[in-house]
Parts: sequence; structure tokens; C-alpha cells
Amino acid sequence: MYSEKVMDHFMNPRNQGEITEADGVGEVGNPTCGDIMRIFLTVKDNIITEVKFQTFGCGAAVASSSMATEMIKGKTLEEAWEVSNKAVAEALEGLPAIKMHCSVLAEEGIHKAINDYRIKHGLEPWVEKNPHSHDHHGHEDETCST
Amino acid sequence: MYSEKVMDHFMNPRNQGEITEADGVGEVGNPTCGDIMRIFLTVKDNIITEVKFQTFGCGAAVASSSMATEMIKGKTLEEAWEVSNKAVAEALEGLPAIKMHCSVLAEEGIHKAINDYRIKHGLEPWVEKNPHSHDHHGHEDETCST
Amino acid sequence: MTAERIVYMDHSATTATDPAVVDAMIPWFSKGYGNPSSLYRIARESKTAVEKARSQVATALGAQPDEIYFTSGGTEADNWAIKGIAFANRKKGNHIITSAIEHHAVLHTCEYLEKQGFSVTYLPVDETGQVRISDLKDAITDQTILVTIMFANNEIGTIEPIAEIGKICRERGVYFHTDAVQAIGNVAIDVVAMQIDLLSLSAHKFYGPKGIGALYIRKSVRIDNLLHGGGQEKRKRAGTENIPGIVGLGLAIERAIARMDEQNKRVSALRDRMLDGILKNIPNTRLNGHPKERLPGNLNVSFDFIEGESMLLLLDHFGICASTGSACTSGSLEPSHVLLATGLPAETAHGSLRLTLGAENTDEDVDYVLEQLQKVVIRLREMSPLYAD
Amino acid sequence: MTAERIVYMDHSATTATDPAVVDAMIPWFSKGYGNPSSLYRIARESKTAVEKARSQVATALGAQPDEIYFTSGGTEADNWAIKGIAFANRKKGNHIITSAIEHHAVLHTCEYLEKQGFSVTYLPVDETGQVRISDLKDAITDQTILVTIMFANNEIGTIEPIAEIGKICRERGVYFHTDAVQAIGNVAIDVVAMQIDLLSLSAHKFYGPKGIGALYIRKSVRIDNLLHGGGQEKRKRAGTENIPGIVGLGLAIERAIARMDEQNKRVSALRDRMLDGILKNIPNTRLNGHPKERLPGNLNVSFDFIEGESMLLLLDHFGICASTGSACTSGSLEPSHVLLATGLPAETAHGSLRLTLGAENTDEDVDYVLEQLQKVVIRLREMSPLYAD
Ligand SMILES: Cc1ncc(COP(=O)(O)O)c(C=O)c1O
Ligand SMILES: Cc1ncc(COP(=O)(O)O)c(C=O)c1O
Ligand code: FES
Ligand code: FES
Repeated sequence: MYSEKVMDHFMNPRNQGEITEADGVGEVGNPTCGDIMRIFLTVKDNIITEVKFQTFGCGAAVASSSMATEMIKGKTLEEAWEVSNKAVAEALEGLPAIKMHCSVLAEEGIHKAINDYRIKHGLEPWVEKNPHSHDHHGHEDETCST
Repeated sequence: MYSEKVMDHFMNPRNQGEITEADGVGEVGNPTCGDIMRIFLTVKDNIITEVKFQTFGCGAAVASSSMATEMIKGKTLEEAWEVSNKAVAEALEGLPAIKMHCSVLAEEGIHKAINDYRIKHGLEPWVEKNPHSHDHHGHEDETCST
Repeated sequence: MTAERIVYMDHSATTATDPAVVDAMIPWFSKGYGNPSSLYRIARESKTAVEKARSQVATALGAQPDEIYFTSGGTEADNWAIKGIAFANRKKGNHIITSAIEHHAVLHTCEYLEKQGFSVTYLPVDETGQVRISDLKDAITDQTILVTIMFANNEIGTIEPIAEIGKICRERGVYFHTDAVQAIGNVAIDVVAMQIDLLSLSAHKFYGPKGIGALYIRKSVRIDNLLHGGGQEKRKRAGTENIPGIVGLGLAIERAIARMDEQNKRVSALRDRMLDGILKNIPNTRLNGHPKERLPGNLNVSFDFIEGESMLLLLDHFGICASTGSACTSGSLEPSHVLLATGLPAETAHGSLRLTLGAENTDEDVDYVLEQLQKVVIRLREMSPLYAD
Repeated sequence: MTAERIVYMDHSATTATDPAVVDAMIPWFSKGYGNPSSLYRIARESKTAVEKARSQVATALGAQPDEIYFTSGGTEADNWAIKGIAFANRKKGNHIITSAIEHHAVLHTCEYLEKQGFSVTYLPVDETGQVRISDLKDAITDQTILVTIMFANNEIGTIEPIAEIGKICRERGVYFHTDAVQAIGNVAIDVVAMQIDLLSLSAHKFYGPKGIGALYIRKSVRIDNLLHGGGQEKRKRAGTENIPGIVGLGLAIERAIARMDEQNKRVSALRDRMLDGILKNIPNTRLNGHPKERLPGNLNVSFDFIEGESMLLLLDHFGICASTGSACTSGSLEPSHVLLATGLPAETAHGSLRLTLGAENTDEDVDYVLEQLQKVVIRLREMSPLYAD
């Protein structure tokens, strides 16, 4: 069901852990839906020098956290903001349709962490360009019931 | 599906054939239902000295004709009249439920042949004590549609 | 006492599973037994096997793999297609068209739907067993939601004008289902070219295992589920997948299509020789069904003055496996509704014999059957009060 | 990279077909392939094999052979029982009672019937997963035609008070169907003593083949057909019989019953040892289901702070086959309706693991799973933002 890349990132997650004195932290998800993702950033000169994640969720959620954090490491905040869930999924060599929302979590977690940093630094939070519907488990026209 | 006895009488029918100058002949059945049975009797001193049958029908019909004719040979007409389809079926070591009506044909054929003899000899025909319903193929509550 | 020799000429009833198919199935019983809905490796392997078989079926029909749904056989496929379309499209209309010569899996399903308030037209057939296109055109109304006409008839072997029917249904915006249970492996099928919306098949009719079949459902067709439960088959057909059966079906259909042309040539030549021999050697005999548009292995003949079950019993005694349209065999009420629909009188229908040839039959089989059949017919006619007249 | 060692602990999902059962099936593919509806010898032999299997199933349930009908599996049996009773008894009433923890084959069938105008009561269960007899009594009205409550639950293994339910239903003149798919071979069943009117089973859950099951229908029960067509199964279930499957089912159930007591003792001892090990070695863990009234091989535990699918993926990496009640595995919307019905919060349900032990499991398997499972849980908790708190 999962690509080799997904399984690699799931079995050997990059950047797993926490940063105790992070410059920005973002938490998204909902335990009743079976997923929570927390992203920690260290920012120096507008550049993400360190990033860590903690994830409670499925294989796709873990792999997405791992891949997304890899993708934003060393990037400017502007560049990091542009990393979409689609890009994460593509870098993972695809996700099953019903698992696309797990990559959305990663995108949202990063956005939240960046805005946390911005707010702490007295900056306007950026607004989501394409807010994702919270059609959590993405099945047909049904939505997560909790 | 059929007992060994049925198969024996079907494969080696006794008394198959016709009696050209029979004392009594009875024909029953209906070609559209897939069965016709014709019984020929030679009667001497009220005793059936010879009997033959012709049958168009299933294995049970053929075996019933064969067995029934065996059972009445050498009997008085009164005794022959009493040979029931149940007795024929029992002598055949049983018939499948949906094939019981084939043995009824044999009983009726004999009755018809005896009454043919009686009428030819100016006697009152005997009446059926337990007329069989013409629930031909005997299936549940349906009857032969032709 | 029973003959040593067995000549099986009842391939339309069922076929022996091809040993190569059995070999392909075996690993999926005790080794690759994982439930495809599970996540671990042996389950993923089962899933892969199921998807491979789905592609094999799709290829055989000219369909896409995601248009193939596995069922427990032809009967379930027919029931699903007809009830599923009827209940899902009831708002559009309540009229269904079928033919008088369908298999009971279609006919009894239609009769059930009549009890549920649907109205069903049973198209008559001509003396060869074909529906008339003009009858079909006349029968379609704005209430019609489904036409279900079989690809080829199981008793008399007649092949219906499927492409023409498909064209009309598509033009009139009516779903077209065909019961192709007898056609697979015997007739070239292309669901796109023939404009078929739903198609039923059953593996045991083409040297696959019993208890497995499939329904082709063209994308975008609106259909209700028949079996409710787990999310298998893209949530359209619940129930743990019969992996060995599905694998067997996939291989069997692939092999059936691969050898179709060559086998049809061989089998129809045997069949034609047998027909010639019967008509030449046995008087008062007629061929039922279409003289040309018929399944390659199908022979259906009626012998006057005798009854089918006793014919079968004697043939069985000589090791010959065949079937009949006589009501006496089944204990049903009427001889074959198919033979009657072609205009055959009931008494003649009672004397019908179906011989359906297949993969293992040889020239020697034909000679043997011709010889024994002649003896059997003579013997039964001698016993018959009809012949004696 | 994947482990060589495979430890299968998902016997409630499906089981490997017993090689002795496969051996018994094989002759019926390519040799004894006759269609039981036909008349000739190889067909009569098929028929005999089917009737033998019917007796084997009847014996296992304390039923009569003519009360057993073969189906394509548990799903079809459940669909048939529930829809068949509903439609045949609609004049008597339109109310059905079931439980909140049934398999989807029952639940989705009931939901379908609700759309057809029936009214369905879903009885709640207590925290162990048992329905309360007083709830059942209160729910029965003069409109009630059917109670359908599973014999044993597939997720948490809880065994329901079937004999008590049967007694009440019989007293109140309501048909009682039980989905015994998980119970066969694990719990002694007697349909007469337990006053069961209909019972579903599926061979692949007790080391028989997939794609075959049966429905027990007590004599005189009024039920409609589900699959219409040929006259098979005493005109109650159409479709050419799956002879190898039926033969396999017959032998599998006979063997399952014969070894039941001994196997239950062995398997439940392994299960209990595993439970003890888990509760001792892994903190923040709880057992789901009934502490005693549960299937011998069933273990269902929840691990706080982690999610089931990732547990399964890691376990699979170590060759361990298990399942979970997390919604994330199936892509469905909610974690297991069964766990939620027992009052478990959704976040805990997401961390549930079902290990179902069976015939091949050994003491070494238990040791291995205990060792790997502890590592897996630690690893995932280290990654979890919930645990980190
Ligand atoms: C034309 C036709 N349709 C449907 C069926 C039913 O298929 P099955 O018996 O495999 O369910 C058959 C064969 O029995 C058939 O010949
Ligand atoms: C309790 C229960 N009922 C019904 C079923 C359905 O059986 P099958 O998948 O064999 O159709 C299952 C298993 O999947 C089950 O565990
Ligand atoms: S003669 Fe028709 S069933 Fe016996
Ligand atoms: S976290 Fe629930 S499906 Fe990925």
C-alpha cells in the first residue's frame, strides 16, 4: 500500500524529536481522529536551521512529518511556507488517496510553527492561501465525525 | 437418485411389449406432461395370465410399469385392483418424492385396463376408491400446467 | 456393470477445472492465506493476486480493471446486476426488458422484481431462439431502465445479436446487462465495442473453479449493492475475498481467451460431425436452436416418441454425460421454457437431448456417442406407446 | 530487511486452510467436477459429497442436515438471514433488533433495511461488550420480527449470552438469528438447546477455505430467498454448488469441533500468558472486552499515546501479523464502532491492537511478540506528542 519511500521515512524517521527552546512550534490534528503532529523550528536569520517533529498518527503521517521536515531544513521561512502537501506526497513517491490528508497535516504543522515564530517576533501571521478542508479521512463525501 | 431396484427394472424391464389381442387395455398419462403408459392384459378365469406394458416416460415410470406388471401377473382381477402405487413404490425400494406420481400412473393404467376388460364383458366398471389428484409433477402446490 | 468409459458432453452444465488452474490456486489456500483487507505482507500479497486476476478478467472483456467485481458465481452476478440497477434507478422508471429464454438466474430475479412492483417485458424469440430487434425497439418506453438479454443461451446455444442490442440501448439511454456465462471463451467479447453496461460470468463454465464469478460494471453506472457488509471490492461487494477462486478465475479466463479460436474450430467440427451422424442415422429427429449462430460446442436435438430422462439414464449407463430439456428430469412442471419459447411442442421438448462438447472431447468420443445414442433411441422407441402407433 | 520469521496472530481475520482440508478438496476440482443438478454418475458423486458436508455442518451445530444451506460466506449468510426474514415477515411487523457491536455484514444490512422502511433498534453494550438482557426485553414490541445478535464479537472477542437471548425470543415469538462466524470451533453450539432460529458461519475462520459459508435455518422458519435462479439448495439458494468449497467446509467444521476443547485450552493459556506479559511490561495499557467471557484466542489491548496503524506497520516489519481498531488503517471515518460502543474514548481506540491466536501459535511466538511489541510501543511513544507531554 505504501511506496518504498514512505516505508523508509516511516521506519527511519528524519528529524524526530523535540527542540526544547524552539523559536516556533506548531501543533495540528485531533487525537479523536487519530492524529496529532507537532513541529519545532529553530530559525536563524530567517533560515530554518533546525527542525524536529513529534507525531501521533499513521504511517503516512509519520513519513509526511519526516519528509516535510527534511524539505524545509535550511530553507528561508518564505520558501518553507511554499512547501505544499502535494510536494511532500510527491517526494514520498505518492500516497494512497485516503492518506493525502496526512500530508496536509505536515503542511499545516509547518505553517503553524512559522506563524508561531512570526507572532513571537511581533510579525503578522501569514494567511493560508488554499485552506484545506477538514475532510479528515477524505472518504467520499463523509467527514470525520468527531 | 434411484434405488438399485428401480435401475434394475429400468435397465431390464419385465413385461415390456404389447399384446395384440388383449382382453383389456388401459392408457393413461399425457404426452405434454412427458408420460404415457399403456397396459395390456390377458385374462383367463378371472386371472391375469399375461400382462405387457408400453411406456413413454422417465426412469421411474418405466420401472413402475415393469414392477407393477410383475406384481399383478397371476393375480385375480380383484387382487390386481388392490395393488396400490405405494405398494409398487415400496417394491421398488422407494421412489424420490417428486417421482411418486409415476407409480400412480402404473396403478391407474392397471385400473383402466381392468375396467376395459369389465366393460367389454358387460360388467360394471369398478370405481377408484382413492382417486389420485392429478398433481402431475407433484411439486409443492403447483400442478402440471398443460 | 457401468461402463469404464466416460464421455463428458455436458460442458454447458460445468467443466472440469483445468489442472493448471488448480495448481495456480493451491498456494493461496495454506500459504498465501492473508486477508487482503489486512495490512501485513501476506495480506498485501493476497491483494496483489486479486488485482492481477481483476486485470486478467478486464483484458478478456476489453474493460478496465476497476470495472470488474468478483462475485460467488453467475447467479450472484445476475441477481446483483438486475436488482442493483432496478433499485438504484427506480426513480427513473420501473420497467425492465428481458427475453423469454433467459437462465432462471435472470428470469426468477425478474419475477421477484415484479412482486416488488416493477414491470417486466419478456421478449419472445424466433424459432432459432433469437430475439427480434424490432421487438426490442418497440418494447422500450420512457419507463425502461434496464434491458437484460443473454449473450448465448445455455440450452440451445443460440447467440443473441448483442452488439445491435447494445447500440439500441445506448441510443435510448437504457442500461444493458448481458448474462455472458455461456459465452466466455466461446465468443469474442468487447464490452466497449458492443456497448455493454453490465456483464455476468462464472468461472466453472470455462475450466475455472466453481463458486466464483464476476460482474463487469461500466464506470458511472448507477447500481445498488446486493451484499452489504465490509468494504471489499471498493465497497460494492462485501465479504472476505475468495483468493484461490479469484486467482483461478483470472488464469482460467486468460487461458480460455488464448485458445479460443483454435478450440472453437476443433470443437465445432466435432459437433458438426456428430449432428450429421445423428440426423443421418436416427429418423424423426430435429436440431433445436440456430443453425449457425450458436455456441461451438452446443448440440440440441429432439427425438420424437421418447422422453429425455430415460435417454439420460441409458446414456449414463454407457458412460455418456448429457442433459435434457424434459421436465421429468428435474421434477419441474414444464419442459424447458427455452424449447417451448422457440415454438417446440411440449411432447417434443420432452424428447430433447443437449450434448455440449468441450476441451477434452475427441473424434473417438463422437463415434462412441453416435453408436450408443442410436441404440438408446431405438431401445426407448421400442418401449414407447407413441412410436408403436 | 524484512524479518524471516512470520508470527500470524490475526486468526479472526482469516485462517490458513488446513492442508488436510485442501487435500480433501482437490479431487473435486478436476476429477469429481460433475454438476450435482445433473443425473449421471459423476454428478451423483458430487451430490453425495455435498450431502455429506451438509451432515457434517448439521452435526457440528446440533441441527438437521436439511436445515443447512450453503452460501458464499458469512456475509451472504448474514444478508440472507436478515433480509430474508425481514421481507418474508413484513406483514407481521417491521421492527428488527440488533446490537451496536455487530459485524458490518449485519449492521450495514440493517441500515439498508432502514432505508426500505424497517425500523431497527441497536442495543447498546456494557463496557465488556455484552448486551443487557433487560435492554433486549424492553426493546421487543409486537412489531418485532427478528432479533440478530452475534455469538461472539470479532474485535474484542466478547461472547454474548446467546442461550438467554434465544429463550426470550422463543417466548416472545420472535425469530432469533446469530452471526456465529467467530464462534464456530471456539464455543460449543447447540442450536436446539440455545433456541437459535438462524445461524451464520464462514469456513475461512476455522481453517476452511474462503468463499464458502452456511446459513442454518430452523425448519418452518419463514424466509425469502436472497439469490434467485436455479433450484439448488432445495430451491432456497440458487447457483451451481461450489463442491470443493463445500467439501472443505464440511471437513473443516468436523475437525474444528473434534479438537475444540483441547485447542481452546492450549490457545487460551498462550493468550493469557501474553496478556500478563503485556500488562506487566508495558505501562498505560488496558484490556478491551470481557475479562472471562471471550474467545479463547482473542486479545484486544489499547496502548495510550500511540496509533494503531503505525503499530501494525512496525509489527509487520518484524513479521508479526495483527490488526487494530484505528480508523487510520482502513481510511474509514471512525475508530472501531465496537470499541466506541464499549465506552472507550476515540483516542484510546486508535491505539488498540488485536492479537488473535490460533492453531499454529507456540510459546516461542508469544515470547517473540512480547519482546517486539514492547520495543514497538516504546519507539512509537517516543515519537508521540501525547506521550511527550
Ligand atoms: C446462462 C447462465 N446464466 C447463469 C448461470 C448461473 O451460473 P452459476 O450456476 O455459476 O451461478 C448459468 C449456469 O448455471 C448459465 O448457464
Ligand atoms: C462476526 C463476523 N461476521 C461476518 C463476517 C463476514 O464473513 P465473510 O467475510 O466470510 O463473508 C466476519 C468476518 O469477516 C465476522 O468476523
Ligand atoms: S414420467 Fe414425468 S416424471 Fe416420471
Ligand atoms: S493519521 Fe489517520 S489516516 Fe493518517
